[in-house]
Amino acid sequence: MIVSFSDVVVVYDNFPALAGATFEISRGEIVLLQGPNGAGKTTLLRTCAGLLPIVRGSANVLSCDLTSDRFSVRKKVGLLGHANGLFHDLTVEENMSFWSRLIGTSDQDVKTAMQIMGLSDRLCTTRVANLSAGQKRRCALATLIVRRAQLWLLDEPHAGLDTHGRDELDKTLRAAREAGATVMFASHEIDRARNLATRSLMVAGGLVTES
Amino acid sequence: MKSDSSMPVSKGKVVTAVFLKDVQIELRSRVVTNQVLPFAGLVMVMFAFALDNDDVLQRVAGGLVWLATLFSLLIIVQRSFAIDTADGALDSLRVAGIELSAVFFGKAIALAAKLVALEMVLIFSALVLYRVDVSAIGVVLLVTCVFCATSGLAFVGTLYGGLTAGAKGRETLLPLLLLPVVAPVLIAATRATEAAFGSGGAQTSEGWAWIGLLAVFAAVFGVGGSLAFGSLIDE
Amino acid sequence: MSQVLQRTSATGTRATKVIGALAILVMVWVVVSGLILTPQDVVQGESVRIMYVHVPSAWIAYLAFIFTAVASASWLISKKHSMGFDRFAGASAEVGVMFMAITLITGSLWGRLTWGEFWQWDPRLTTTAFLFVTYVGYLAVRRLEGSAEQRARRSAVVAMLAVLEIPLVHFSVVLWRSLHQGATVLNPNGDVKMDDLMLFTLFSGVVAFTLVFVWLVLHRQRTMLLVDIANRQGLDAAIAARKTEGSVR
Amino acid sequence: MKDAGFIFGSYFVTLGAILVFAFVTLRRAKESSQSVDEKDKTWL
Repeated sequence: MIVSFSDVVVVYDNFPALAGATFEISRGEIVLLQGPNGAGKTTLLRTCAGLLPIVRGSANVLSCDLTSDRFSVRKKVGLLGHANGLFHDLTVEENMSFWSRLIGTSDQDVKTAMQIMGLSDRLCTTRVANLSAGQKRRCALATLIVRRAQLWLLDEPHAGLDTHGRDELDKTLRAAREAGATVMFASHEIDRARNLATRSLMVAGGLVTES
Repeated sequence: MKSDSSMPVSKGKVVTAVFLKDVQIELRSRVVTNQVLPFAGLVMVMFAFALDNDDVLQRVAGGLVWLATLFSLLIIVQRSFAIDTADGALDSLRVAGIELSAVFFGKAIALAAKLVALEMVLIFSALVLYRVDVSAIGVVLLVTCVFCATSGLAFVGTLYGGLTAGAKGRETLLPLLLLPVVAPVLIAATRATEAAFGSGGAQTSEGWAWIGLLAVFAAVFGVGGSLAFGSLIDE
Repeated sequence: MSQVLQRTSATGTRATKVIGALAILVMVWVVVSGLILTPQDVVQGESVRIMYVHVPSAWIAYLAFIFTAVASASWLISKKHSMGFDRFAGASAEVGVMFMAITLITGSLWGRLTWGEFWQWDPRLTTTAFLFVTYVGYLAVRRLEGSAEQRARRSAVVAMLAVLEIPLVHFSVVLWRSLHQGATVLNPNGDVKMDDLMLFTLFSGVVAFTLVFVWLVLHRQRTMLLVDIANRQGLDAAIAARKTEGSVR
Repeated sequence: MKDAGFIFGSYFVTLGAILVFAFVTLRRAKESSQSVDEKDKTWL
């Protein structure tokens, strides 16, 4: 199992965002998280990334026990949250080279990732602050691609992208799966997401059920 | 595409990357040069208005330089962490499993660079506005003092800036935490600068004891900060 | 009857009641002896009476901060990260800040009488003032949002940083004052010639304040535990509510 | 007594601060103890 949660409770200031989530995901799956706003999808993804402490229950992600150690899992996962994690005063290129320097990827990988996400030469020298929401999203996805994570965690990756961008994203996720990665993503683009996913989970009221 | 994680990155590379990123953002956004620097300069001029006496100004010039530096420090530190929290970049750093002590040093060095630039202008304006003279040996003392004091301020500023980053009410919490801690720097740097300026008949040689204190301060908070920063940012 | 009493019992026990009663008793003795029975000082006159509350509160404040530091270190070092350490550190710091405030106020009143000034830039005074502000900051950090675990780690680290900071502040102030000629501060309690009753009253003051400290910390610590438990119980209810929210759909 | 204001003032401040602190602590304890089970109060 790549991810296995058992009765996991995660709280924000005494509000149980996850109220006993139990599910399992095996290697090579592309899992869609469906559910209304405030159901706990974002919390679920952030918990998988080792960002949130688990109050009760047990969780294991990529053979790291999250209850005892939330830190070692982080190098193995890639998370795209609601925020893009970009520096708005820097250009696209500078953002990319910052993250690639931190992670130690080659320039070639960076170039490929930017091509995949359709970040043209003109955009590369544009400040992130001057990009449209969709272009920022593409840039954030490009930084994620160079991570080469074993588990991809994407919070509404389709939001803000145009049709072409969404197609490229889906292609990228399928390619990552081919390469042995596992994907979890939340999306409200139900038709597209169903098409992409190999399985879908229903998240509601901090609980996870098969759907 | 292999799904294995990439090669481990050395700590030095992370420090450099974070440092360059912070400096690059400053060069691009010019917040320190266009906003903090004028603010600090204005403080110096306002002091001159308030004290309105050449002798007094000469006497307290060193203290005013460092007081203006401390006020600016608060603004620069807040700005330095605002760029990391604005779009969740700090979260991304955490998820990427980057060693946070390296981030600490990278940010601290960048902060030090900004502070040095600021202090140069402040000291220069003290020389002009408050009519202070410095001897050759005084310049050596002054440079050493700026170096040691700035390192200490940068370490402490980064440490407490990280603690308050993203917290509610950080604008007021940061001064409350930071100002008592930097009191030794204010005292020591002021005395050393006064010795260099020869304010109130102070001898240059009186300044070196204070340099020692500044160096100890920088060393203590450099080590303490690299140990504590991670657990303050990433609970 | 006893059941009703049992239900309303909060943080008090027989032990705290005994400690409380003793504290009141000794405190009354300190007030009576300090204000009436003890003689005037040869040099200071009546103003020496402030010593019987000032000196013990200073001692207890310093003691409280030492406890906070030790408890914080224990929390960080211990494998289990027992929350008891964290609560003790917090309770001790709260009481310590109160005693330090008392110290500063009574000290400046006493200073006004002996030095003619409310405040002197004496190293000990200055360090004490910085200590006070530092621990006010510590308490502010404790109130930051986050889980109990986060609060414990953050505040323990901040308490450790305070331990680093205080000697530096003290040393810099000592060095600063020693280079300044002129303002030499006479040590208020150094040149008091104390007879047996005065010594005994001062000693009683330390005992009384220690009892007060123990009583306050016990209650405060237990209150913190109660709040944690109440939060945990609230969490059970909240989880149940959250679950039904899911099944409605 | 000479300087009575200062001396009584310092005693008043001291005792007053302690009493206020004790009172607030007890009241908070009473408030938060209502929702907690007796068996969780390990000190009883």
